[in-house]
Amino acid sequence: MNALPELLFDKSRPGKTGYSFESDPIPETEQYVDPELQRAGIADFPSLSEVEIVRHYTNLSHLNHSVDSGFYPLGSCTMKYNPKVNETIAAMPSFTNAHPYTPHHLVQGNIGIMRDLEARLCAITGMKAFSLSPAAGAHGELTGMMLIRNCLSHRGNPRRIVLVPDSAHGTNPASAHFAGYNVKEIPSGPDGVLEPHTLREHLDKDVAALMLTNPNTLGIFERHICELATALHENGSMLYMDGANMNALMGIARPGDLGVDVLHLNLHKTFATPHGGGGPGSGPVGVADHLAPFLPPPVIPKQDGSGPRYHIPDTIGRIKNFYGNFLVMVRALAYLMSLGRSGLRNVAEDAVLNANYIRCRLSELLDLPYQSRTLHEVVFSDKGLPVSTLDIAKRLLDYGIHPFTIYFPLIVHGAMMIEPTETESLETLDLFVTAMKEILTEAESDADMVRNAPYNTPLRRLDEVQAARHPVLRWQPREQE
Amino acid sequence: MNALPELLFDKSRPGKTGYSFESDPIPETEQYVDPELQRAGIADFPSLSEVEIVRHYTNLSHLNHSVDSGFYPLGSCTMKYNPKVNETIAAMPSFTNAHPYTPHHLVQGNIGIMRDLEARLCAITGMKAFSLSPAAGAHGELTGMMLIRNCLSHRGNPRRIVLVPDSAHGTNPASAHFAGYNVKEIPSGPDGVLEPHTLREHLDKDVAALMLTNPNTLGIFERHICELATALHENGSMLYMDGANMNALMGIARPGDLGVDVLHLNLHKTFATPHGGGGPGSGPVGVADHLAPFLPPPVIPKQDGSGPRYHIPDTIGRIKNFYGNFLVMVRALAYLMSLGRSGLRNVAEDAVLNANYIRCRLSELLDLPYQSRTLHEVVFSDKGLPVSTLDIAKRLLDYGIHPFTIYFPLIVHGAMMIEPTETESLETLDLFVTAMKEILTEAESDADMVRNAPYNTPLRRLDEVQAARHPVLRWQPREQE
Amino acid sequence: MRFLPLTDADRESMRRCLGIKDTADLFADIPERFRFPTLSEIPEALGENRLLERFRELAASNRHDEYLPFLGAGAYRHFIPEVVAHLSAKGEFLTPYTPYQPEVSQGSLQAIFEYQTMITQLTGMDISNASLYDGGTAAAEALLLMQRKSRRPRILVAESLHPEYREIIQSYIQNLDIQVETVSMDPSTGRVDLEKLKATLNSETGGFIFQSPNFFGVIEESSAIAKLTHSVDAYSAQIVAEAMSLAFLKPPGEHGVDLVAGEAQSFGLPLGFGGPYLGFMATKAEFLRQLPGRIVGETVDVENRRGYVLTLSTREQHIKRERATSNICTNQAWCAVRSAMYMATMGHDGLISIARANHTNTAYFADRVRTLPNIELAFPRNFFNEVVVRVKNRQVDDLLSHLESHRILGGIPLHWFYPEFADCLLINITEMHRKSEIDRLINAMGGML
Amino acid sequence: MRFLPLTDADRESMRRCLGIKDTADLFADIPERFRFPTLSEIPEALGENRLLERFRELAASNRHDEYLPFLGAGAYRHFIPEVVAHLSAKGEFLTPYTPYQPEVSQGSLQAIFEYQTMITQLTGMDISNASLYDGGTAAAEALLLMQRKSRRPRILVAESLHPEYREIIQSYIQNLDIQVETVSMDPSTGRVDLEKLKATLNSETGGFIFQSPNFFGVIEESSAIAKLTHSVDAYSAQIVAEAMSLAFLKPPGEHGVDLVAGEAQSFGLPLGFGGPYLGFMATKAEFLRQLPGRIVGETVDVENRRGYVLTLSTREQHIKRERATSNICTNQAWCAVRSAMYMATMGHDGLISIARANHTNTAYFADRVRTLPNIELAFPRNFFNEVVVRVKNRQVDDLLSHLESHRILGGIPLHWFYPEFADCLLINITEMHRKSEIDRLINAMGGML
Ligand SMILES: Cc1ncc(COP(=O)(O)O)c(C=O)c1O
Ligand SMILES: Cc1ncc(COP(=O)(O)O)c(C=O)c1O
Repeated sequence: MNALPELLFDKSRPGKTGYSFESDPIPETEQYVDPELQRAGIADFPSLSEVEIVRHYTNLSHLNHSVDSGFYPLGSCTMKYNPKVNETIAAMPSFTNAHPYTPHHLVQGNIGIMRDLEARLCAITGMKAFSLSPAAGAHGELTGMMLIRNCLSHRGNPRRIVLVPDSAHGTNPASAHFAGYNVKEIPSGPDGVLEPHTLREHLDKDVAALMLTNPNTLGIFERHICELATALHENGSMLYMDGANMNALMGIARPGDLGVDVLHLNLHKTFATPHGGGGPGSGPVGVADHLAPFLPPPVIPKQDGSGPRYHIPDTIGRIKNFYGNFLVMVRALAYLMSLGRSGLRNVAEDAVLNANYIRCRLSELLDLPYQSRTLHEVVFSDKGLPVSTLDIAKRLLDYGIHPFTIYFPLIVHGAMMIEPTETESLETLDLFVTAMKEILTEAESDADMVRNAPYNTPLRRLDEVQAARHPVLRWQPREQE
Repeated sequence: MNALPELLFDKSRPGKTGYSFESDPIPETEQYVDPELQRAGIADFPSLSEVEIVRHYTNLSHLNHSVDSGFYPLGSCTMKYNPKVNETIAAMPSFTNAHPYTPHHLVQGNIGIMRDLEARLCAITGMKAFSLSPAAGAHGELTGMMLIRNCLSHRGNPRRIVLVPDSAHGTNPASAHFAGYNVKEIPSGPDGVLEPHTLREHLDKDVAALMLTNPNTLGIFERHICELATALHENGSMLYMDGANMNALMGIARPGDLGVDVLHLNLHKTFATPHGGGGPGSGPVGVADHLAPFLPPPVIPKQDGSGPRYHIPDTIGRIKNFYGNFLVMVRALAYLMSLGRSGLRNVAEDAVLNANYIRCRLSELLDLPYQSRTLHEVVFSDKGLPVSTLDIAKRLLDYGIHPFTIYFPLIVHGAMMIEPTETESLETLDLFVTAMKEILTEAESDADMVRNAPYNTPLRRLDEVQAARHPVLRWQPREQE
Repeated sequence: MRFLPLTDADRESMRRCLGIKDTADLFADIPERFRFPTLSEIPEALGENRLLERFRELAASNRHDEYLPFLGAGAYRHFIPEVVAHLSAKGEFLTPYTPYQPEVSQGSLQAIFEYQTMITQLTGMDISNASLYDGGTAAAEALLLMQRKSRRPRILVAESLHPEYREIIQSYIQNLDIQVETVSMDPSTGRVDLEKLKATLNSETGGFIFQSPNFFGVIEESSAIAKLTHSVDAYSAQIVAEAMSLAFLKPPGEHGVDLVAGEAQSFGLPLGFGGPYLGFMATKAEFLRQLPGRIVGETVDVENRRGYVLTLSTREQHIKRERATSNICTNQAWCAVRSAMYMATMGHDGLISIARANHTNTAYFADRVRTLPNIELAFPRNFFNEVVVRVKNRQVDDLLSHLESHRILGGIPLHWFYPEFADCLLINITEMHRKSEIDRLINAMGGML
Repeated sequence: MRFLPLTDADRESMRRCLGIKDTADLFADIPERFRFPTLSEIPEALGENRLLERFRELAASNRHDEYLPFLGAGAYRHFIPEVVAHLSAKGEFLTPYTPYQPEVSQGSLQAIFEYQTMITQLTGMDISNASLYDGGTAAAEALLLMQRKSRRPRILVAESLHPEYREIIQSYIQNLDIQVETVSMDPSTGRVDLEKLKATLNSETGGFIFQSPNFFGVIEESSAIAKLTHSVDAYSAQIVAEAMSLAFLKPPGEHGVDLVAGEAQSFGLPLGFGGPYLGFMATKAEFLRQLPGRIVGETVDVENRRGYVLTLSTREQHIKRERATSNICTNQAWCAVRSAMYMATMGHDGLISIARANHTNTAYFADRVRTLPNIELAFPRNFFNEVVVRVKNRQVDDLLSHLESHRILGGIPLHWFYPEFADCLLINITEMHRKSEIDRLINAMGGML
């Protein structure tokens, strides 16, 4: 059961068919295309029967760890359970068959979905308007930074610099860069949060914005956020909040109330849409009133029955085809409707309770570099351990548990960033704690054993160095190998 | 990944919920039910959250071998690929939401499906009418034997005896028994088929019918079938054909042409409806004209627009609730429509070609007790091997292949009954042959290794004796254990 | 053909291996004049797109979904959590065979073991089998089981048992040495007439088979029935056609009945125009060796790890042939697994609260229908989610047509099965009905009467 | 709450472990005046049954399914075999994260490696990444890539590139030191005006980005374009918005272009009101270190068994931060896997024959539309499955309303994007259209003109 299936291309035999489609016979027509523009075949493209396809992917599917199969405490990723009813809803033909250029009066259901989702996101975050266009968190960041830049340009000067704390996710500096800013990294304080005095030290008229993740990637609430916002605003700068960790805050606090000018959310995290092995996501961007005029098209009007607006005089311009990842939005709205008003807070509370329970149970065993109160996740370090974070992660695989996020945030040595989410039971948390204890005991008595883990996975430790040194990025027919 | 998941009951914690249903508030009503008739709770009934349910069954699913995951050459069972489009069709709300007592004019689509299915089955088998009521093959047999008995009773004497060849499936004698007959087993001849003279030896006025599987469980076509039919009919007896192996004959020969009076088909074999780990099936019964008046209700009339008939003067009576396993019929019809006229023969030809290829490749290695030409399956014996059929079967599991049917038919010593079906590729057949060769080599050099197989399955060989000696048929709370 | 993985080249090379020219040669044993019929009645293949179109047309030619239904009588419209549909559709559950090789079938086996456990918990019985075809055949198997176990020739059947179930019983026993007698009901309560039962029971009687809630929706006096049958050393079998009632009513086991069988479609299986459904059977431990159908049991592997197998197969046809406890081979395994998924998802509280909602809604209907003129509850007490209403001075068919014109399927006319109840309608109300929908039925009824 | 497995007892014991009384204490860092907002605008939770009802209502308030559609322009209605829907819905593909732990992610990784391979086979390129957001952002990434690689400040963009893609490019570069210039089309062929291109190319030019088939459905002269750009040592990037065309047309690689990017929604993804779709990018090997997005590579495990990993991540944001080749993190992995399932299911012959059917149907439309008075093909040759018709003496909106009254969505009016084409309609015809449906469009058009 454990061997990797042969590749499609190795299984392929010319003459096999996996599909059946009946086209209408069409009378002979004129030749419209120059023959030299046409292709004959597609060299080595696979040919398989339907049963072979089914087995190929069924067997591949069994090689994946997934939220549906077990615990997945990947910090910063909020790998919560994705309700199945949302899949049923997102598969309704009226949604899947709708063309994005359909005249608006024929797709009022779809537009209503986007309108309702936006309204709920506004309510949850306290922001004044949302764009649902961005395809993922990083895309939302880019959009948000463009919004800031356009707004500042309108005020006369786009400025040059964006401040990013050293604990930030890599997408933050990258996004700021692609919005044309220079990134200046600033240090978080000893208790893991950004100190107002640190900000002030870096604040001058060149600073366009601060990108702040809140709760930050250490799981700590940036408790000076109001003060930071004030300092920024007094300097004519803006506060961007990376809302990827909103799972800790929904129903608890609204970034809009705290002074945030713009934020993105990750529907594929906080709002329970499945991550699909790496996407698709959806990264809506919420803004305060002063940024609303700059939102990308299409903008969904608040009043029922009307179509989206495309002509927005001060817009940053379109950033994504059509409306964004609509079928992801459908799932997120379904999830929000399932939670309802009180469910939001229940979710955040349980997420935070679970993370704190892990923290409490593991802090006897592992170094906790920051002592501050944490919310939805907790970051330990491998300081003082006989094995590395990577080794522990790989050994966890043998216990049937997906490892936490490793080596991030960068400010923690050998970071183990653990986010259980609210959809894990106490029994699962205890199993995880027990596994960690056992691994640490194993590491004391036989560090090499742990270093060579995993043993019980479909494949054992993979050679990532070889993959990068001698890149093999596609199958090639044997002759040419 | 290999450990068995905890049981639902062990995971359960009071207070967890896996569902969410909103009922309308209803005003206080009168108390209609005596309090002593009501229950308070359900002791030890599980309580889990949705994510726990999903993980439980996802992980259980990975412990099953299935047609979707690999080769399944279980003889007599026709474990062919079950097309996914049939699942889509069978899940259409108009089919799944229809109540069986809906007035007929509101379910003409459903009735049309049954009518079309019956018509196609008649065309394929050459029988004159079908009942779609039976839930499975054995149920079809029982129905068929009742039909024979009622018809004979009508002619004056139900008779006492049903002849069953020694190669028959166990359901044949059991079904005859439950139709009130005494079963007399008769031997097949040296070439594996029933000889007319054998039949004649047993044929007297007490014989109601012969139950003949054709092709029989050795995979051999009963080539004297016409002669057998004539002998039976001359004696006032009838020929029942077990049509579970119709996969070898569809598009090739029609039992009705060969003199069969009544037969059953297994939609869950020949017509590609999934076997579901042991059901549901559907075992329609087809009859010649003289048996049609005895069919069980409801009878679907041939003309469009009318409802089923319930009042059939000479019926054997109802044998199944409502219409039978309707959603299985839907799948079978979808499959038949996908095959179309020519597809039927293509399927049978490939099924027979595949089985003969296996026969040809394995007959150097294994004892082939009958030399006759075989159709869709082939039966070897373990005569002369250093290990038993069971050992080989268990060792095959280590190769990721589901074993063939073992120790059936009973007339072959250590029978290995191999039915590849038409949905297997030549590559898969070759892999199987190679695996068999390797296992036989292993058995020569280290028989004990093979005897202790399997090694690579989620569990190793299970103690079936203990299970039967000390039956544990349900979970019990620990205190009471 | 997308289902056929052989290529023409493969076929050719396989034929070479077999030493034949033409695959048709493999069929030489078949009498030539009957070989390769043309099958001109069968249309040619449809592409997948046309196939889906065709079935969408067929689906659309059903019109039932435009109506508000109150149909029950052995097939019930209940809520099914979507998670059940998703999990049960997994190919790994849908496409294996009966788990003959337990080492690679623990998924199905454990799921069925859990199913068996939940069935015993709901029924209050000791053991459960792995499923039977449906409620009607389960009733017939229950009857045969009581006869086998008691070795007595006579079995009594309640008149209030589902008429289809009684028909099936009649078919099953028609050729066997079993006498079946009907015990009639008390027309005022809709229950088994206990006096009549007492009078009919004798030392030749192997058992009594009754349904509760019965076909008229009325809850029987199981305790009294069990006592009466035991007084002549006969068995009692309670049939349950609406499994949801098990979560509302005292379990049959606590009433002392020996055997519970019936239909568990209500646990996660769609109406599906009548099937596939899920026959179940649970009994006291003493019936074990006589039980029909598959049974899953717990055991260990050679490394002493917990595991599951099909067990006690010496009862079954593949071993015992004509002396088997039944002829069943393929059963309803996937339906059992799906129903286990349903039960586990609803969970203890869910199942109980849904069952209560069924009763509450039906009680609300009862409250309201009693306010209507010219209509009454035929059996005014002790129902679960189904009631019989009697229409005074009226053909029930007129009422049904009137309701149909209001887009309501008002119920099942009892005269289909009981000519003496020509003025009665069997109405089912579940958790799926909204208050407003019940009001709509009441108003439509009131408009006619 | 069914998504929350903690029981109240669990919560209580966990709070004890943490030494807190109230879970709310965990949020003490949050400024009190902002803590626990009431969120009164948000309705309370819906049960699963009401949730489904609500979405069925929303679905029903869409009316598009009553219309025969001829809408394309970057989003195409194609046949999707049911097997693709079933397999891609498997939770094991749907619910993992990005495969950071390859030992337990070989399912997704191998599937993506196979996806990358098929994309290179279709495009004739050396390498492919693992996906980008969509066609429009892929075009923008292609532009940034050419600029990075060429280190030249100026990139040319064809006027016939999808207007939304051009808008996205404009947004992406607005704050960067890149100059974008538009190269206009030849109004008689609908193709890039090669003379103009030649005149605009210079040593400051890093690359030229064009679409083929272009927004007007016309197949560009990729070979000539590639040659021209190479003559000034600039790159050429061909955008493909209708991936199906790749199975009909000579692969861009054979024309000599350096980079192919675009939208692969046509390969197994439903229209879905515009997303999620599947951006793809395939290039010559020399671009490898500059490629945006994830890449899967083959390697071995410690036992020397073949396996797959995410590789070359030193290009990426989590390593390189602001110096990364792009900011992309979450991509469209599941869409890529699903499209691989689609491509594998259709297979070599299937994909080619479906692509041909697209063209044949469109050619039939072209044949017929040319017989109508007052209407003409704006660009009468070298289209794949999309054509522009020009309506003489008519506002195209009138025609569209007329068609809508015949339950036809007749296409996309070009004036949405090109005011100068006020009399033009972009019409897409795929394998899904029956001959009779094309005839219906023609007849409805004829009735108006
Ligand atoms: C804190 C944080 N910010 C931003 C992102 C980027 O989101 P996405 O992967 O959706 O682009 C992530 C995702 O890993 C994240 O954890
Ligand atoms: C030859 C034969 N006859 C009858 C049957 C019984 O069919 P079912 O299992 O559907 O009751 C089988 C199934 O195993 C069979 O192989």
